[in-house]
Amino acid sequence: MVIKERILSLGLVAFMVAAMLYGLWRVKNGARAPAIRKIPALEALSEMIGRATEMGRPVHFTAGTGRLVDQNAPIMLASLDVLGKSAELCARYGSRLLVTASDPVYHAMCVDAVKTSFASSGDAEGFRSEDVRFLSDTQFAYAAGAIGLIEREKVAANVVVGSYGAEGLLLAEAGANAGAVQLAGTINMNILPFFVVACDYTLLGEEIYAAGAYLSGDGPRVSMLAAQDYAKVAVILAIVLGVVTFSVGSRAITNILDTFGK
Amino acid sequence: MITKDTGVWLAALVTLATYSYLAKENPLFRMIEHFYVGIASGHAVAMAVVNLRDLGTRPLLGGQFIVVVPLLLGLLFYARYLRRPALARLPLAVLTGIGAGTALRSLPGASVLAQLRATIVAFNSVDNIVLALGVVSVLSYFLFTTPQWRAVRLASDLGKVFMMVTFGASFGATVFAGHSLIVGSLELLLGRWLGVLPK
Amino acid sequence: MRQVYVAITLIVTLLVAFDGYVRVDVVTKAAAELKNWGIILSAFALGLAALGLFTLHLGRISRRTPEWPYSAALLFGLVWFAGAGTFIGTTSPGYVFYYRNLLQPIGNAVFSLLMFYIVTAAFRSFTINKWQSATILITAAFIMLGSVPVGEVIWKGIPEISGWILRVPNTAGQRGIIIGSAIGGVAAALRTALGLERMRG
Amino acid sequence: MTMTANTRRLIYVLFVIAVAAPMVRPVPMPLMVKQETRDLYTRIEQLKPGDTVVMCFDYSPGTATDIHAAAVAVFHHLMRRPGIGVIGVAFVADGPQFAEQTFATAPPGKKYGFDLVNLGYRAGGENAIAAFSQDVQKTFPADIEGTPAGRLPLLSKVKSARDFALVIEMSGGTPGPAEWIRQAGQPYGAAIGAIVTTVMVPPNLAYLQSKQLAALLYGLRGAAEYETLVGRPGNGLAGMGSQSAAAVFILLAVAINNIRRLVLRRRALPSERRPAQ
Repeated sequence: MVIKERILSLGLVAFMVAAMLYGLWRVKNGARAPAIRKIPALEALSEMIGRATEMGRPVHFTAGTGRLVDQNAPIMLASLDVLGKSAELCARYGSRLLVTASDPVYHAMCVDAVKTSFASSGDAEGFRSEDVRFLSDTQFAYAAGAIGLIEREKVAANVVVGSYGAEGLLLAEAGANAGAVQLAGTINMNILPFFVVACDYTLLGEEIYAAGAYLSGDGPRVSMLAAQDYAKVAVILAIVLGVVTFSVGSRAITNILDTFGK
Repeated sequence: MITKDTGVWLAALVTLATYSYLAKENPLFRMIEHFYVGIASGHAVAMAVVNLRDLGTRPLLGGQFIVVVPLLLGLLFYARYLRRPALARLPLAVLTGIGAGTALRSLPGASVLAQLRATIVAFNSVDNIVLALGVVSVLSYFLFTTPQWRAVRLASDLGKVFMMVTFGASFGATVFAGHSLIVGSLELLLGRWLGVLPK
Repeated sequence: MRQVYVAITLIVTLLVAFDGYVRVDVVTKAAAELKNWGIILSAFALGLAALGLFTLHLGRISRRTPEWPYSAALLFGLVWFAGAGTFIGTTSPGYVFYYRNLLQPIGNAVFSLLMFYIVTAAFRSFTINKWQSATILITAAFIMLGSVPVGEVIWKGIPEISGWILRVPNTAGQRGIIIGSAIGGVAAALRTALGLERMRG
Repeated sequence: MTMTANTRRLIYVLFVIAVAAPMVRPVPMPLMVKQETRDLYTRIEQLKPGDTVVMCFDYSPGTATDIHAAAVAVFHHLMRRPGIGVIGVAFVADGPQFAEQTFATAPPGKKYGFDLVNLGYRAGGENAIAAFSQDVQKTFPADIEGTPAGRLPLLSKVKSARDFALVIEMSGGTPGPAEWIRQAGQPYGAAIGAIVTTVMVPPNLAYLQSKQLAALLYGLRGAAEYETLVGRPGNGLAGMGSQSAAAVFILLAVAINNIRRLVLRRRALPSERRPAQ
């Protein structure tokens, strides 16, 4: 009954289910979640915020104009982890953090994340709700507001992680104009190259999700990441094996893929 | 010759009002931008209504009573306005299930295995070697929890180079897409409105 | 109650997913029905987004916030297009007139503002100060010149090199990203289906 | 390094002039037709009378200039081939308007309902494409005007994506060719050709190489090439001069700026240099 050509696809799904459940089971039984590799852009975050503190100038965070309802939702949620970490560092160093949002729901989540981070760093008093601002839900009105803020407040560290259209270029440009050190990350392929060129540190695409899991330190989330890694390793091995056998003239792997791997 | 067509005049004027942003952020632009958000979502609503007519109310009147279920579920999205926000999670549960099912049905075959299959090439030409190395190294860059042996680190560094080339291609392409958007506005302003473009 | 939602999501996911893996008549029929439900629910969700916009800006007008005239413009446009499109139809000549002469030109102009930023950004911030920028800019230069006729005029080799970059290293890079994010997508779908997605907000 | 508002405005003005000049005074440009473009042409030439082609309009005003010219050129080619039916469909809310604008250019003698049909839009993106591919009439019981499918003879020829001789996906984002490959190409074996914005070309080349896409047109440039192939100049060819001018302008801007920086950096103190990754 299982469609023959689809056996390998089904196998891939089953493999990932098994890897995920196994990882969760291990974490539940007290095993340590696997370590996440160094993410250079994140290492820079504390240095950036430290520099801002020394200069006595604020830190700005923006996740752009992505909404929480469409395919941008995962990236917007992951950006909250970066915001949480930024807030924690600001609270620790005594730096001012400005946050601008363009989605009412996302704004509420930002307030929550910043408040929690300040409280958990023992500086609940340091949280100022007027520094977490909802500017506008239209793209350019938001951009104009955020740019004005970046320039007026002479932001020294600009964290630009989220989902962007044209406003991404404007925000990064404004940050560079203000002399800020910038950390940027997005999955939008037409904005990401610009970020790599114009910003000091970048999270490349999917790296943001890893950064989120890394920052949250949440065992189950890290083990989910590990399950994806297993699947990627399997694909890599299949390619290597396939290329080697194909090069010496064997069609074994390609035949299997053509028969069962649609 | 400047046109006498009122529609073209309207289109030209709103285009100029939008481009006024390039000189300075101004109230007229802000007005146009808000208006645009309004009409764009108004249009989406009108199109959504047609969907409900064709797949909801018409079949219902035609005797297909099963569509009562999705119609009622859909109405629950609006439970927030009846002070019962929790009920909106029911249609959301169905919709996310459909999304997840669609992904599980189609991603492994079309986006993983088919792409994997196309990477299995004989190591007998520069193109083939670059292709296979590129795919493997970029995938290595996205390995986050595996032991970072020297080979993995080397592969992921190479992956980063491949990604920069990829970004360069995307960047070069972005410049063009944007440029042709300007061509669209200029065709309107110079061609249909002012009539100075050759026919 | 949470368990009920999780169970519903799981059942729907399994039906839609298995439709692609097994040949069972009941599953195929159920999946076909569910796909139609998905269209209906998505249509309702579109309305919900518009209603959210409507209430947000109505609130601003009634509170007379400094931006209220802009909110009024937004509401006017929303009600006008939604009303006209629904009652006289989106294919009626009147509706098409305003679509073509308002929505279409503004949409085109708003999107093309991006282009102008790229031009100035190219002038200001695209400096070759690290190997990443250098790689991106050199690649981009070849792609740009390779895609316009003038590139062929400057040097015959340009379209060839640009074609090779697109066909070989770019394809490899894109493929790595496609496979990686597809695996990420499968994992996300599994988390949703199994109710492991942490509820936030 | 800051740029004054006036410098910025000057650059905008110069750029507009650079793009507009070749439009006002067109310069003939040599144009090499890509194999990817030729592939779509050949495929349409090989269609047999009675075949049905689906044209999917998944673009909106923001990206239309990059796609619409190619849509019109390809549509004309289809209309020139005898006995080919064209079904217009959209999974982006703006799509049906562009379908109307394209179909309005149909040559006289082509009959609505027999030679072409505009079905309209279905919400939900990829899921709606899946529904359409599985069962055309269940997803579209009526066309955009509300005419029941039973009164549109062209629709009786297609039950599922198995019956599509060719799908032409025209997209400026999501949904795009990848969604069609997953929902119609892979499960039903439908051949998919794509017309995408130039931005979307690099990612889609991976699907072209894997043969999941049968052909790929590169935005406005693709339109110009297709217009050359069918011998019917239109907006695509008209835009080629501007495209060249824009490319040269931007590359010159980058070069000038980098030279300027080099000169300035010689004078700057090391401490003023910005940290690099």
